[in-house]
Amino acid sequence: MLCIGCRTCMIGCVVAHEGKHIFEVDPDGYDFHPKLKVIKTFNVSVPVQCKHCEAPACMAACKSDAIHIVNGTVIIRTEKCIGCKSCAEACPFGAIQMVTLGSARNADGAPRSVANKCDLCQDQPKGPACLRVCPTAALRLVKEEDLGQTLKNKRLATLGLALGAEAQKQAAIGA
Amino acid sequence: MSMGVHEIEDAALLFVFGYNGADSHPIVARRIVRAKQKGAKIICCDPRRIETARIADMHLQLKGGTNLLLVNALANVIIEEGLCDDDFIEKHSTGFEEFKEVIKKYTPEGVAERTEISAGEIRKAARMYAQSGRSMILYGMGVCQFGQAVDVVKGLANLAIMTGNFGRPAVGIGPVRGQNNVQGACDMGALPNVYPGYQSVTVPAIREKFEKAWGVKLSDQPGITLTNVPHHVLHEPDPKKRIHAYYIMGEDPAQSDPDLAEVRESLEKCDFVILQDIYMNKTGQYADVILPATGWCEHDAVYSCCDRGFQKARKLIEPTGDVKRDWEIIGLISKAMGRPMEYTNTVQIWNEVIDLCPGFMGATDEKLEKNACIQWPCRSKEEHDMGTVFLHKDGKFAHPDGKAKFAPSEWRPPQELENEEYPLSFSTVREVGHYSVRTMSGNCRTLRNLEDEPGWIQMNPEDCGELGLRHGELVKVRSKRGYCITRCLPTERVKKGATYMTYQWWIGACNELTIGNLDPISKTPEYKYCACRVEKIEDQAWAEKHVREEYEEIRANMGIQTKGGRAA
Amino acid sequence: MTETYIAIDQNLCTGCQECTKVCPNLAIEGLPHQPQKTNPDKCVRCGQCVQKCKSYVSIAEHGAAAYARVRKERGLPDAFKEPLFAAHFFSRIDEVKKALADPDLFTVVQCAPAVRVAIAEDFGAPLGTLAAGKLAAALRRIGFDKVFDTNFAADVTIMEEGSELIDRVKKGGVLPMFTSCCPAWVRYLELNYPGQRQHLSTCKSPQQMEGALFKTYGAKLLNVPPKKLYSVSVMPCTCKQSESARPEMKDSGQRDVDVVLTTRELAWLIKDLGIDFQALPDEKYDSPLGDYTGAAEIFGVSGGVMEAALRTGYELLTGQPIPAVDVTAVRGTNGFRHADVQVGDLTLKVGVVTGLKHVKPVMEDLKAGRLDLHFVEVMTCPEGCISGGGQPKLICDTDAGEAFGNRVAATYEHDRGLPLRKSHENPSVQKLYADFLKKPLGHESHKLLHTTYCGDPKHH
Amino acid sequence: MPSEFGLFVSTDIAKCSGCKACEMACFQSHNIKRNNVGKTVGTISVPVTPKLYVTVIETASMPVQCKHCENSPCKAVCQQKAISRVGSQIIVDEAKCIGCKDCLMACPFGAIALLPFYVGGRQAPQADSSGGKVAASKCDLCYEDPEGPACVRVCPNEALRLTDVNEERKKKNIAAAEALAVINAGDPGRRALS
Amino acid sequence: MTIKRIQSTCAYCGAGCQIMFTVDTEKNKILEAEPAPGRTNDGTLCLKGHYGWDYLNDPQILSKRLTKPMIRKGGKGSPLEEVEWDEAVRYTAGRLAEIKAKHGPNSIMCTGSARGSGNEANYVMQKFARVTIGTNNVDHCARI
Repeated sequence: MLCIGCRTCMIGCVVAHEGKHIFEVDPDGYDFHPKLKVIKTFNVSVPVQCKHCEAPACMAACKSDAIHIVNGTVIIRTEKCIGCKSCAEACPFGAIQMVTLGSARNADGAPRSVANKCDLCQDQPKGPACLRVCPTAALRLVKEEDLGQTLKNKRLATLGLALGAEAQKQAAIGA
Repeated sequence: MSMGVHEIEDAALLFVFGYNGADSHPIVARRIVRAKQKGAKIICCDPRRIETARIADMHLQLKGGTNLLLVNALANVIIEEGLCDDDFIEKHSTGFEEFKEVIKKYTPEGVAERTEISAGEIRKAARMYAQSGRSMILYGMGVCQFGQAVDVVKGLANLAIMTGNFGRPAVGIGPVRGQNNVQGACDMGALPNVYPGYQSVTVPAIREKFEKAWGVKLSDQPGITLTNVPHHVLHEPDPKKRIHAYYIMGEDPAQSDPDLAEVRESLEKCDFVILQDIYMNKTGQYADVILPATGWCEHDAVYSCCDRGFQKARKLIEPTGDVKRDWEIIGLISKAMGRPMEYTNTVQIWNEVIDLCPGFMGATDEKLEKNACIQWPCRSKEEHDMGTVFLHKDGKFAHPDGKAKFAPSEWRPPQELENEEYPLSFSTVREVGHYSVRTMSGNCRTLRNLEDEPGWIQMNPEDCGELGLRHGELVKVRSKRGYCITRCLPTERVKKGATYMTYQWWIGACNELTIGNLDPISKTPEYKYCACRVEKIEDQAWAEKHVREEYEEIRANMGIQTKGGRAA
Repeated sequence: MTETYIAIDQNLCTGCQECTKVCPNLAIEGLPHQPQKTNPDKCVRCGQCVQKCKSYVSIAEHGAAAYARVRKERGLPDAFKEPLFAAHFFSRIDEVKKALADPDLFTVVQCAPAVRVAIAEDFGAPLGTLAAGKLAAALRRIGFDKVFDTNFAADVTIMEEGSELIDRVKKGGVLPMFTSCCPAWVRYLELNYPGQRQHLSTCKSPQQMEGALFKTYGAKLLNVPPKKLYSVSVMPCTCKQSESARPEMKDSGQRDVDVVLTTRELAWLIKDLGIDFQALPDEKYDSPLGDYTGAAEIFGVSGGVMEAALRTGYELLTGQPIPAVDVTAVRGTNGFRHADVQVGDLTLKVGVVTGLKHVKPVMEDLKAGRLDLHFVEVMTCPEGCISGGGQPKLICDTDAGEAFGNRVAATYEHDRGLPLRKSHENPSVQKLYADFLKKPLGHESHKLLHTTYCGDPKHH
Repeated sequence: MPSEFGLFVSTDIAKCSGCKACEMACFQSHNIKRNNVGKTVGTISVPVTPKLYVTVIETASMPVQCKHCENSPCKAVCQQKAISRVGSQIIVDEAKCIGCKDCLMACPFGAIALLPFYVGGRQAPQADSSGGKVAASKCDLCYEDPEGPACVRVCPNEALRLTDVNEERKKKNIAAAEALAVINAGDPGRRALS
Repeated sequence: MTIKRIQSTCAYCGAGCQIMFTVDTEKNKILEAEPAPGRTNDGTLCLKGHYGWDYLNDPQILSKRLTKPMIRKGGKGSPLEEVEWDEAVRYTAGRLAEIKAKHGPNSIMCTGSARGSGNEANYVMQKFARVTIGTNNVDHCARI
């Protein structure tokens, strides 16, 4: 509801991964491959990105041992990726995009195309860049404890509702 | 804007009319979203389902070109159902009776068919606006860029006056001005009819004050507007009124004026054209002399933001190349013409400005230096006067009698409606990642990566289906005045029969299509409405190659050593 | 149980169960992805599973040597190069080759109407190419002493079955009468509706009639002692072999038909003997037991037997020739269709079933007495014998529509091309009755050409 | 607009019965001209050499076939340069293949097999060795057949599908976005500011 | 390497966001743009605020920084030639004076700029038009 579709997060993601030098180098000298993508439908504008599943379909589909869970985050080591696209096909969210790298080359000189997806800015000290640059704070990092807390809050709310309903019923009976 | 940007989130109801915050001012859109979070009601009137519409409580998806019908109908309901703030009208306004006479004709049922909004919705919206307690109107180019623009602005103002939504926190009416210093250019009197501080050139007392200050006899005849220059160069019968020289600073009419074919012709025919800018642009192709100036971050300056806030922009780096500051260049030329006008720095100029303008008196350099943002009027130089957040406090208005004036007007349709040959309506809209003519954002690496030539034309999926168009396909968009090539973007956010094109592109230059029909008073062109036709391009390979070649040619014209090695 | 006719190779079957979907009598059992097994006591030997099965001996999966091993197991000649599939029928080429090599055996062969519109496909001809002449030439090149034609017996069947129908109608016999030329249908009825056996026509199938005539009438004409006469039949069907082995099929004094080859086996034999089928000239089938009319040829398609019977029956009943020779009302491919045919003052109600899964509702109506029909033709295979289990096997089932369509068209085209198109006009049939059988349903006919389908289906 | 990344045939494992109709169709479509294979099994005079390999276990089955990888290991290791990219697909030139088996080892999916190479009904001669020529055999997506992959057309259970990974992603993105709309709607915390 | 942090106002849309720039004065390069606590932007920035400043090092993506005064010496349509400032000023002033003399002050049109130039430049431009040229023909793209 908070996302206004401005896509600042997409550039933030590239800058966080490619580094600040891209603002000086030749405009075609770096790879612009955001790891999330803002989708606009009739009902919603929102970035779609990897959910870091607990039993990732992409990891199961990968035959090149390139996808692993590294302390809770699903990481693709692109240097091992052979571009077989199985992970992209397996991901039900379409969170994995095949991208062609500008400089990297295969053994036979052909350009490399690898699987590209959110890595939660694994190596960034301040955590996910998209979250930091979003003007309306629409993005939120859901850690395990947050999940727990959210569930707890919802259950308390449910209990509250139930109590309220019960009290009303009593009142009705009483009146 | 009569109120401050930060007040937007405190409004009880936001009446967003013809303004797409998400694409034009993401930070203002942020305030709209926060207002929603704080429980505000939002009514969004826009022919497209823009982001604000998505979170609005009511989205009046009106047919393009019917703004005044809707505004007058809302006023009609407010009067009819007795929702006016009679006390405020009685004390702070004039002309209410004539206003009621005109408005009587605009019943919701009468306008429903043409605006494509049901009478019930119009009634409900009017009630919500009138009864919210703190209603704030935000409007943008969706109101201003029409043949009938000023009347609609007055219509919206009428709504605010009749419901007393003025002179209090988080109310009023706000044109969210587009560019970073468009408010400043007006404040500084870069207008044909006013000196700095909106002091009219036709009032003898004011003219004498400036004559004394500048030591020269001043002309009492208002000048012509930018949009009339092509007329005065090409078609002006009276030789005395013809324009022969065009000194352009920081503008690119050859890209941002409507009906570019006519603009190009006028630049060719005008005897002497000067371009003073930081980047080569389309106008530069016709300039007789190029004067390179310093860009933002290469000089100190004061900008006025959209809610009348003066703020400092500071010099960060030394400029590259043999360039001078704008006012330095003008000073040199003025001196060479026998009228020295030399300044050492911007503070000296700024002090001269605030001495001449009572409303800006208090916005001293000392205050601004402390990163303050002073919204004029700020009349006293004392520390405590940090400007005025909202105007018309206690119902005081700028008219001589201190009262607001009701100004009713009759609706006029746009000049060029859809027809047999051009069956779709066409409107220009903004691309969030780029800005105006794109000489700045178009040369930023990541902004270019996100979105690049030839831009997109948003169309209803049904229309795309009929024309056999798929997402991303290059298409030719044609109007009576010209054509351009862009990519097709089918989206349900657009109604059938309407098309919307982002205007920042040089290849997908939608101003080749727009019509020069000007608002009689503001002289703003009718960018938001003309008729067009979209044609499928069978040979996509040719089209893609054509776009690439066109892009290279533009870069060559702009002086870039392209692979082709040719530089203008 | 004696030798089986259809089997599924346990090492090749991937358990895809596509065959179970086409089996008309749920005779294939097994868990998914496990090897499937045929249940001989339920299998009606129609061979549709053999047509469907795509699980072949693969070099990639079973290794290079596997192919030779399985080919040897199935007794196929070394020159055989076609792919071998899990579901297969047992080949009898060796028996035929032994008989041909035996100097003191007089080998006689008959071939079914549907064979001639499909055999050429296995030699690269387009689907449904009519090759009647080449087929006769090929059989001579193979070395058969006499090349006759099942179509002759088809005409005889019409005479017998037509008369039987008229007899049942006139004398209030058991109605409706079902055709009995499809052995798989006969076995299906014996297994599932033993109580309705009396509805079956007592006529033998054209193959069995021709076989019986070979060893009696034929032996006399050729003055060859019946014992020395070896009767071979070429059929589009994998069930005909089991029909020939039925205990009651010995009315000629010995087994009427000694061995049956499928169309595919004939093609293997032709290739094994190095005969270039496509280069063969067109030849005629030997007279008289090889002469046939158009009515006999259309036995190969669904509704063909019915149309042939009506062309002759009409004349037998009214004495007048049937107004339209092409009885299109009974043609078509959908599972069960019926029509009313005005034969003089009798409104003959006829029905045609193709594909056994469509016969169940008909039988339920029959048992409930709701089946208001006089004469019903039943064929087991999807579009009649042209789509039989022994016909050339399609590589892709997506070509089935074109293949069956072309074979049906070729059959009707052949019918239209023949001078005589009604069974009773066949001069050799008239001579047969004059010299030998005297009259339809006569004593001789009953002895040789009719049977009571006795015995428990379980043990044959 | 041609696909940016290689198309490939993917299997819906819930529908595949393991019947190998795809293998037969694949063999046929590649041998009509080369070994004059007709429409019936009788016209086949050479061993069946498919380019996809149905694999069956107790609980499931599927044809394993080439994914046309973007950084294809098989193309990278083929010293004979017999494997090349044609458009976005990876194609093996069987005539050039010398059967060194490197691509078989490099392919992580086992999508390449070494099978006899028959032309005109006879196994192509190998320079001197007694056995005939063998060649790497893998899916070429029927790139010369205007009607597209034969296996997809014949599968009786419609288990095979030609996949363009970008087109699929777009569809899935929209669904994922709509899902997020539902999640946001239900989450009061996201809506109100304290 | 001397790093300075300077706060400035964004030059793109009208919201007037405050940006904290990190500048390497020695190399004369902008390193980074971060949000500053301005009244309107409240510590946030949009994509143009965050990443809209690297055009200053002239990457020549769409067009080229103007670095030298130029004059079309051969008249309309002839190529632009680089000249020194005094020649450009003399030429411009001369042509303007000539046109003013021939066609009167109202035959000259000046424009202010709603973009990067700033208020001071607009004030000087309108003063130049009204004082030096003697016309009120001064406008800017507020209306487009």
